[in-house]
Amino acid sequence: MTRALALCAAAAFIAALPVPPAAGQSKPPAVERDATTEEFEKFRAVLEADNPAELFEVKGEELWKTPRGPKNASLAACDLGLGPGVVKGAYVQLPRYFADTGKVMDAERRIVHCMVTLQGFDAAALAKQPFSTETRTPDPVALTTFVAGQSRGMKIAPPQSLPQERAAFALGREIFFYRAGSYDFSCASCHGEDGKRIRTQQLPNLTRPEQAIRGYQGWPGYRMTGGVMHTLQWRLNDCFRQQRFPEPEYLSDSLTALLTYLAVNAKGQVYKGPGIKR
Amino acid sequence: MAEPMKIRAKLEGDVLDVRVLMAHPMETGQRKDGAGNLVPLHFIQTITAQLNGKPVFQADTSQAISRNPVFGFRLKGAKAGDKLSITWTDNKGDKRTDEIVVGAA
Amino acid sequence: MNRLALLLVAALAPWTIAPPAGADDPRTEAAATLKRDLKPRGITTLDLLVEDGVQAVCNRTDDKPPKELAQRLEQDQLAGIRWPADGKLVGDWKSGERIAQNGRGMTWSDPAGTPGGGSCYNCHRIGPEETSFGSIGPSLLQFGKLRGYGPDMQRYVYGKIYNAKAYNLCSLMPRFGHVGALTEQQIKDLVALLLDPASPVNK
Amino acid sequence: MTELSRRTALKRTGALAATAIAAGWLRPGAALAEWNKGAFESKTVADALKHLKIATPADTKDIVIRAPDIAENGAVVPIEIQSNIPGTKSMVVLLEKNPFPYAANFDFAQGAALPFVALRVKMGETSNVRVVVTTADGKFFTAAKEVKVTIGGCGG
Repeated sequence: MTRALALCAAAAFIAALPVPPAAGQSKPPAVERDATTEEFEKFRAVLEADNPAELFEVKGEELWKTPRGPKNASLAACDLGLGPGVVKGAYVQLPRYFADTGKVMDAERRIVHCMVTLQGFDAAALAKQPFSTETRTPDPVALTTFVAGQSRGMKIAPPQSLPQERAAFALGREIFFYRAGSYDFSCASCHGEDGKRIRTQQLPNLTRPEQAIRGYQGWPGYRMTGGVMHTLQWRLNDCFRQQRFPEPEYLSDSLTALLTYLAVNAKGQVYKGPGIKR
Repeated sequence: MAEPMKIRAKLEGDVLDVRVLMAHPMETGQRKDGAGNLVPLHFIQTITAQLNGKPVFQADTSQAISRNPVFGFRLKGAKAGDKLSITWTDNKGDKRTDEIVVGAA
Repeated sequence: MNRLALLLVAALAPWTIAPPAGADDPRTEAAATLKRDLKPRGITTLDLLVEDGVQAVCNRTDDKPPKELAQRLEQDQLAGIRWPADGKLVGDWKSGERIAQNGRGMTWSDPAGTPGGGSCYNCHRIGPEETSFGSIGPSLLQFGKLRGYGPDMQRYVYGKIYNAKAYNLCSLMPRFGHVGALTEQQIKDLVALLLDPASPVNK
Repeated sequence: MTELSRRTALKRTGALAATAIAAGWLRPGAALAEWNKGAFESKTVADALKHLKIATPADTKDIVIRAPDIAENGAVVPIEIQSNIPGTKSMVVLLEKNPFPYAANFDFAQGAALPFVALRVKMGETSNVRVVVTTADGKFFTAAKEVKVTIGGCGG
C-alpha cells in the first residue's frame, strides 16, 4: 500500500519534470585502463589474425551457393537489400526495411526469410534450435557468418531514410534502456558506461560509435568458450538471459530493433568482423 | 567427413610463413553433452606438412590443443609455385589432406 | 496529467491499462513489443517485464530521479527490508566468499528453488586474492578496515545487499533480498565477508 | 613398410615417404617415433619426460615463449615458441598443471623448417607453459612461461 501511495506522489512529482535528455550524449571521459585489459589486447591481434570463424565463412559460402531445401534452390536470388544475389557490402547496410515483408530485418532474419521463401525450409523448424552447440552449427549461423565476411573492411551504414527504419531505431533505444526483471537490469546497466568490466571482460559502451562497433563486429564471432560460432541473434538471446528476462523469440522485432539501435550507433565505423570472442 | 582446412602461406624472401586452421572438435573426454554423458576423446594426434612432397614439419598432439586448431610454422628455402600439403590424423583414424600452391611474395 | 505522469501510472499495471488512444510513446511500445516477443522459460515469467515503482521511476528519469522523490521511494524500500529475527547480521565469511564468486541465479537456465550466488565479483573488487573482478561497482577491498566493523555498519551492509535501492534509488545493484535471490543466511555470510575482521577482505 | 614410412605416408604414397627418407629430410630417431601414448597419458611432467627419453634439460634463455601473462580464456591460450638454439630438432610443449601435461611435440626438418611454432592450447588452471628443445646432437634445453587463467564473464 505504501508503495502505491509513494508512486502516486512520484507520478505527480514527475509530471512537472522536463523530459530527460537521451542518454549517451555527454562527452566521453578517458577510458580507464588496467593491466589485464592491456594484456588481453596484446593477444587480440594474434587471435584475430587466425580466426577459426573463417572455417564457418567457407561453410556458409558453400551453403549459399548449393541448391538445397524442398525447392532445391540456391540463395543466388536472395535480396539482402542491395538487389537479388548481391552479398558484397550487404551486411554493413543492415538492418533495413524490406517492402516485400513490410518489416525491418537484420541479416540473420533476412537470410532465414530467404531460406524459407526461396528454398522452402520450414521457419518453425529453423527456429527450434537456432544456436550453435559443440556438435552442431545451424545453417543460418554459417550463412550469416559468410554474409558478414563479405562486408569486411567496409563502413557500417544502416539506412535510416524510411520511417520504419527510424521507428526500429527508436524502439531499440527504448528497449536498450528498459530496466525490469528480478535484477532491475537493462542493456544499459552493463553497456551504458565507458571503461567498465564484468570480471575481466571489458564492456563496450554501446551508446558510442567507437565502442558500439566492438559489440557489433564481435558477432558473428567464434566463441572460445565451447569453440562454437555464434551470431548477434545468439548474443542478444544470452544477454536477455543474463539480464534475468524471459527469452526473446528468435528473429523477433525486439531483437531487430536492438540490432538497428546498435548498428546505427556504430555507423561510420569500419567493420572488421567476423570476430573472435572470449 | 572431415571439413577442409584453411591454409595460408606468405612468402618473405625464401621463408614461407604458414598458418593453418583445422575444423576439429578436439574433445577432451571430460566434457559432458546435453544429456550429461561424457563425450569420448576425439582429437588430432599427428599433423605433417610436406613441401613438394618432402616432409618438413611434423607435430604430435594431445587433446589439450584447442578446438578447431590453429597452427603456424615457417619453412625455409620455399619459392612461389611450390606445393604445400598438410595432413592431420585423429585418434579415430579420420584424416584430411589439403594442398595449396605457394603464391609469389 | 502530462505524458510522464500517465506513463508512471500505467507502469503500475502497463498491460491491464490500455495505453491512451493514439499514444505512440516509444516506451509504451517497447514494453508492448517485449511482452509480445519474449516467452516465459524456466523460472522466468512475463511478469518480470512489468516495471515496479522503482523501475518505473528510474526508467523515466534516466536513473536520475529528483531528490525528494528518490528519498521518499528509498524510505519505502527501506521499510520493506526484513531484518533477521535473531538480530544477528554477521555470518561466515568463507561461505560469503563462495557466494560472492557464484554468478548464477534467477536466469531461465537456473533451477527453481535453489539459491544462486551474489555475482559480487562480476562488479566489485572484494578479496585480495581474486584478480578477476569487475568494475561496475566500487572496490570493496578493506571494506571493514576502512569503515569500521560496528553494528551500524553491519546494518548498512545487510540492508544494502538486501535492497540496494533503499540507499540509492536507481543503483545498478540488484535487490538481492527483496527479490529472493539470496537467503537471509547468504546475506549474513556476505556481510561477514566484508565485515569480519578475520576476512581476507580486511587483511 | 617400416613404422616410420607408414606414419609419414598418411595420405601420400609409401614411395614418396621412401624418397623423403632417402633425401635425408627425415631421420629415424626418438622424435619421429610413433605417437607416444605413454608420454601423452602421463600425469606428471617428470613421467612424460621419462617416456620421451628426455634427460634433465638445461635452463636456457634461448627459447623464447610468447604467451599471455593472463589468458582471456583458458580454452584458447595462444602460444608462440621460437628457439634460438643452433641445431634445434624438436620442441616439446608441456602444460604443467593440466591433467595430462604433455600437449605436443614439433619436429623440424633440418634446414627446411625454422625452429618456430604457433599453437593454441587449453589450460585448466594457472600454470607454467614449459618447452623442452632437443638438438640434433642430442642435447636438451628448457624454458617456461607462466600463464594465469581466470574467470572471465558473468559466471552464470
